[in-house]
Amino acid sequence: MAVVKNENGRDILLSMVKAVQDNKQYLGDVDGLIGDGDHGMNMNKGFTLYGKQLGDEKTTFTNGLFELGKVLLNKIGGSMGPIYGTVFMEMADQGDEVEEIDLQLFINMMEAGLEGLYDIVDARPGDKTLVDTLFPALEALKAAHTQGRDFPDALDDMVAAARQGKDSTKDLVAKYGRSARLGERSRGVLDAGATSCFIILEAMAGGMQKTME
Amino acid sequence: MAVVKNENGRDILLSMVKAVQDNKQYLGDVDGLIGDGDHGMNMNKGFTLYGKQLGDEKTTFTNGLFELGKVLLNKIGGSMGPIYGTVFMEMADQGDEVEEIDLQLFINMMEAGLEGLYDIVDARPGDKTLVDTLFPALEALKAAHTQGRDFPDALDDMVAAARQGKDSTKDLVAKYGRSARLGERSRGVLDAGATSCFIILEAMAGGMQKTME
Amino acid sequence: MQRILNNPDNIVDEMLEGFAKCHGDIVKQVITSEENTRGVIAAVDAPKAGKVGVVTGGGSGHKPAFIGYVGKNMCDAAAVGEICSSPTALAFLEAFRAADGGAGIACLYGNYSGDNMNVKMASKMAKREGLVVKTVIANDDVASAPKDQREKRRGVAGEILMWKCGGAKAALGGSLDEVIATAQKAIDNTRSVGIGLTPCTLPAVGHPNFEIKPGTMEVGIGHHGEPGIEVCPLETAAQMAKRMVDIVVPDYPYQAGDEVVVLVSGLGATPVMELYVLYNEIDKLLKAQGIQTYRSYVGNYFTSLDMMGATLTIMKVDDELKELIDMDATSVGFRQP
Amino acid sequence: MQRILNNPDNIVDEMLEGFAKCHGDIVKQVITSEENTRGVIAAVDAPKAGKVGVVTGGGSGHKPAFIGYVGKNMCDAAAVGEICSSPTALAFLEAFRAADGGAGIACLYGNYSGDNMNVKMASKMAKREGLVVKTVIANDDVASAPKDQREKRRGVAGEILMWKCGGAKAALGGSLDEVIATAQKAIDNTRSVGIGLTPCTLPAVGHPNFEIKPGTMEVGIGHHGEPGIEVCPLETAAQMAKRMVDIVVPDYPYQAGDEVVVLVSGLGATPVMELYVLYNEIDKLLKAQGIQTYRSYVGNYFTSLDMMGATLTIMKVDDELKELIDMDATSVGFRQP
Ligand SMILES: Nc1ncnc2c1ncn2[C@@H]1O[C@H](COP(=O)(O)OP(=O)(O)O)[C@@H](O)[C@H]1O
Ligand SMILES: Nc1ncnc2c1ncn2[C@@H]1O[C@H](COP(=O)(O)OP(=O)(O)O)[C@@H](O)[C@H]1O
Ligand SMILES: [Mg+2]
Ligand SMILES: [Mg+2]
Ligand SMILES: [Mg+2]
Ligand SMILES: [Mg+2]
Repeated sequence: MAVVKNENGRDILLSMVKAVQDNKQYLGDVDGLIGDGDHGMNMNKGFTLYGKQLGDEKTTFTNGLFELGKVLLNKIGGSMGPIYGTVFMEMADQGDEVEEIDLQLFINMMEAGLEGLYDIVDARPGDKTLVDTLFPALEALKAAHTQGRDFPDALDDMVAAARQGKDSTKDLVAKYGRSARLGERSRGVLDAGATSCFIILEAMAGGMQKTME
Repeated sequence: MAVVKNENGRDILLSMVKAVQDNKQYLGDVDGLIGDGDHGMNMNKGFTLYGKQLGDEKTTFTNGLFELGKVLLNKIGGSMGPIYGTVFMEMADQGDEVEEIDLQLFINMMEAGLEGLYDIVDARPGDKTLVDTLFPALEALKAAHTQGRDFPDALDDMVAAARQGKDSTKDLVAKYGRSARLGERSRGVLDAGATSCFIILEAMAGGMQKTME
Repeated sequence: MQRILNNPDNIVDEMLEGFAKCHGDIVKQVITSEENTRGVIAAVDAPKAGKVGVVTGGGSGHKPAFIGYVGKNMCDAAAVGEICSSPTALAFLEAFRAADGGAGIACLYGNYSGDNMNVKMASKMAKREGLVVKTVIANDDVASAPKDQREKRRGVAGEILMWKCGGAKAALGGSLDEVIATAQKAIDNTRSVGIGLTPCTLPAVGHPNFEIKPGTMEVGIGHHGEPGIEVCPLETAAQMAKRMVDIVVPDYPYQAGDEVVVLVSGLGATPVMELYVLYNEIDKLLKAQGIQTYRSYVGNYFTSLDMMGATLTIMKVDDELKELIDMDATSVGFRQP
Repeated sequence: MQRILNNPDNIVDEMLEGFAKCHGDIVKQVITSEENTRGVIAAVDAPKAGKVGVVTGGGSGHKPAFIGYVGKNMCDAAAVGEICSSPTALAFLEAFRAADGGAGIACLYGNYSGDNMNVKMASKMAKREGLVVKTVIANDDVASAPKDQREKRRGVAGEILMWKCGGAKAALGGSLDEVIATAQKAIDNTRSVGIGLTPCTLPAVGHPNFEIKPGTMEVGIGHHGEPGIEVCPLETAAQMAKRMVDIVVPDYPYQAGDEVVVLVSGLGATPVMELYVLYNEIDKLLKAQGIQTYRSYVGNYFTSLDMMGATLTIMKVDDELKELIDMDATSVGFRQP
């Protein structure tokens, strides 16, 4: 059964940073349609700050997640700081100090992230937020585990579910955040947070799979 | 020798009021080119107020001029209130209580108006202000008197000179008022005050001539 | 975009530097961690031992809010966010620390999801440090949710009256629970509505990110351009005043005989003389309904960068709120007498 | 034109009505003749027996100037003109009457030809009534004429410092000659310059009557859009600050060791946060030249309707001016401490 060596965190985290940087403009455009257009800027600022802070250093995956979360929480205001900050820090707490992360542990980490998020936001699946990406991603991991799929395959399942979840926000009406005020007018467009969450999970999964090769 | 019966002031003053009202837009446009575009509005407001104040009443020409001047001075701020207010009130003072106004008295009135103006402004002929209309108008009256021309003809001469004076402002550079700040850029356009002064003198002369018919 | 900027990404930090330099007699910039080099703005004599610390915070771009309401008998500290974006949890935490005089912290802020989350996280962290933080969340903007969902409504210019009353209560020696109760009463007695006439442009974006068509106006617009309840043809000042009064008055409802504080704030770029024209109409309408104006404020109190438009805020006052609203205050944005 | 108006021709009267209603604790509207139904704005306790009356006046559209500077230890009365147009001679005369406490009138106003004429005529009429009026004509705007023609320069935001010092001197019991001498010293020690970023629109006109092309700025612009010394590409805040300092400082000239008051005013529609960014840059430049800032003011102190841009004003202070500038004051536009 494949595992992620916690000590190989650097590449995973850098691929997450790069994915956000590459999609700065796209995320801004998505947010611009029914939000205030700053989502790309906000995410890019936080992830880039973390990338700079990391510099040439090595890091474990869990420590890196914790530091990334702290940067977001302490340096990025708005909703994104506390939201992604909480998710990453709670994930990190679960996997703290371990040497290897297997599928079960990763599921625990993701579950803790989602629970932490539920603690600070009222949004649930169907409300057109990043929860619509995160929740099905976790469900897919659990299903893969039940089905006895290998870790890399489970990650593929997670990404597919995240993508579907993200795409599902297009037909939803926003209930929280800035776009909520648009009511029915918010339908027909992706949710920015759901989109960034997919991009991050995809990059994270890809990074993890690479370390397992 | 023709004279203006002072008691016939109403028609003269009303023709002045009407001329200003009819040219409200035009004066605004002229002022808009190198000033702030409000000259038509300012003049129209003052003359219309006087017209309303007069209502259906009769008035002597000199009393009417005095009242018009007072309305301008008390109700119209900016430069136009004191400038035209002074001119009209000084003119009125000269002809106060007379029964008939002959060419000589009218010259005295115009001279007093110009002198009064010189008291409060530094502008002199050539500075691209209403002085460029008023000064040659007075000179023409004096010349006509010397030449022994009749009053109505002298008024024709005055209007012609006023028109020429007004047109001469086109090639001048403004030295006073808002357009002065434009320096060379003020050349090529009529001066708003010189234009309204011509319009007023033309209407005044026409009104006077009519009462002499 | 015809604006005065260096790097748009640094505008908040540069503004703070200028603000702190200019107003050293009223406020100070307190920097206590390497992670928040911007620090927080605190009253020059904060923290005051034994006094409840009054804290606020929010995104930038609403000058004089939020830092302009820090000062004598108003707020003790404010956390500063990016333009139209909540301050970080750390910034709120540092504001709590800067305001803590040992008698607890009253965090009085506006109902925006980012602010809610960051205050929540900051309060958790503060608790770990032994700080006692209680909150009042302003929700005076009538247009942002129906009355039966008041908890969803945004906070707008009514926050100023909440800070004024809460700040005065704390200055008079009120306990934390008293300050919280008073601030809550102040905002519960308060209703606001805004009309937007032009959009605003975020310096880092460079163009308006929403639209108000010339010849129209947006009734109920939010401070960040959140869509209002209705877009309609541009009206006269008298008609706008009627619309605003008709939204605000029945919602509370304010009634004949009530004494109220009236606050008309510009959204930034509307000439102040027009705010007085609007106030004049509002005053006539309130008088006609028998509502008595106890005090009134007109000016750019809570803005949205270069947006044109105005907000109307009404607060019903009782004897306690009258005493508090009357108290002198010295902040950059609100000075009395 | 996205503005808050009823009939544009009545905007000044309606504004005054709202202003007087809102600020009854500071000012009153004094109407003494049927010919000037607008009256004048006077301090609530004017005239003060035995005190020199400080009077000003000017066109409307510059809020808080001019009426916003009437109040305790500032001006006693102000004459109110139409938008961008001098008040009538009668209005100035009525302001003199409203401010006359028997010790003479100091009329402190700005150098515009309309104001000059109307003050001149009002002074003549006042003399006939036995009032003693002396004047100081502010001419702080460096960009409006070369230094050897200072008498031609316009008055801009420097007028506020002239009123502050003249008003304080009168409040301290100065004689008419002393008040005049102090106000004259204040304005002689003062230089200003403005940069315009957008034109403004007069409500009755409905469209801008001059142009500032996007991407450019007009250095030295006047408060009514009078053309400046130079139109150049839009610059950063740091570059604008340098331009302004380089125009203002050498003209006086202010030198190392001088103590100065710095006033940065917005022209109306520029977000106030940007004024602080600009002030921050100005402060750095002054410090680098060894010029010491004794006090500074940043805000919308002297505006031009919805124009974007800012003015910089510097006044050198000696011991007398320091005492006067430090004095408390309560007007709508200027409150201290
Ligand atoms: N209250 C909330 N609950 C859950 N998610 C939210 C909430 N508010 C915002 N979000 C998420 O944040 C995204 C917007 O992020 P961003 O644009 O960076 O912040 P802001 O809305 O402050 O401009 C939304 O697309 C949504 O997914
Ligand atoms: N100082 C002055 N001396 C002589 N004439 C002046 C002066 N200032 C203005 N004018 C005259 O006034 C005219 C402009 O009048 P108007 O537009 O009504 O006033 P404003 O210039 O205040 O807008 C100018 O065209 C000029 O003829
Ligand atoms: Mg956003
Ligand atoms: Mg004009
Ligand atoms: Mg945002
Ligand atoms: Mg004018």
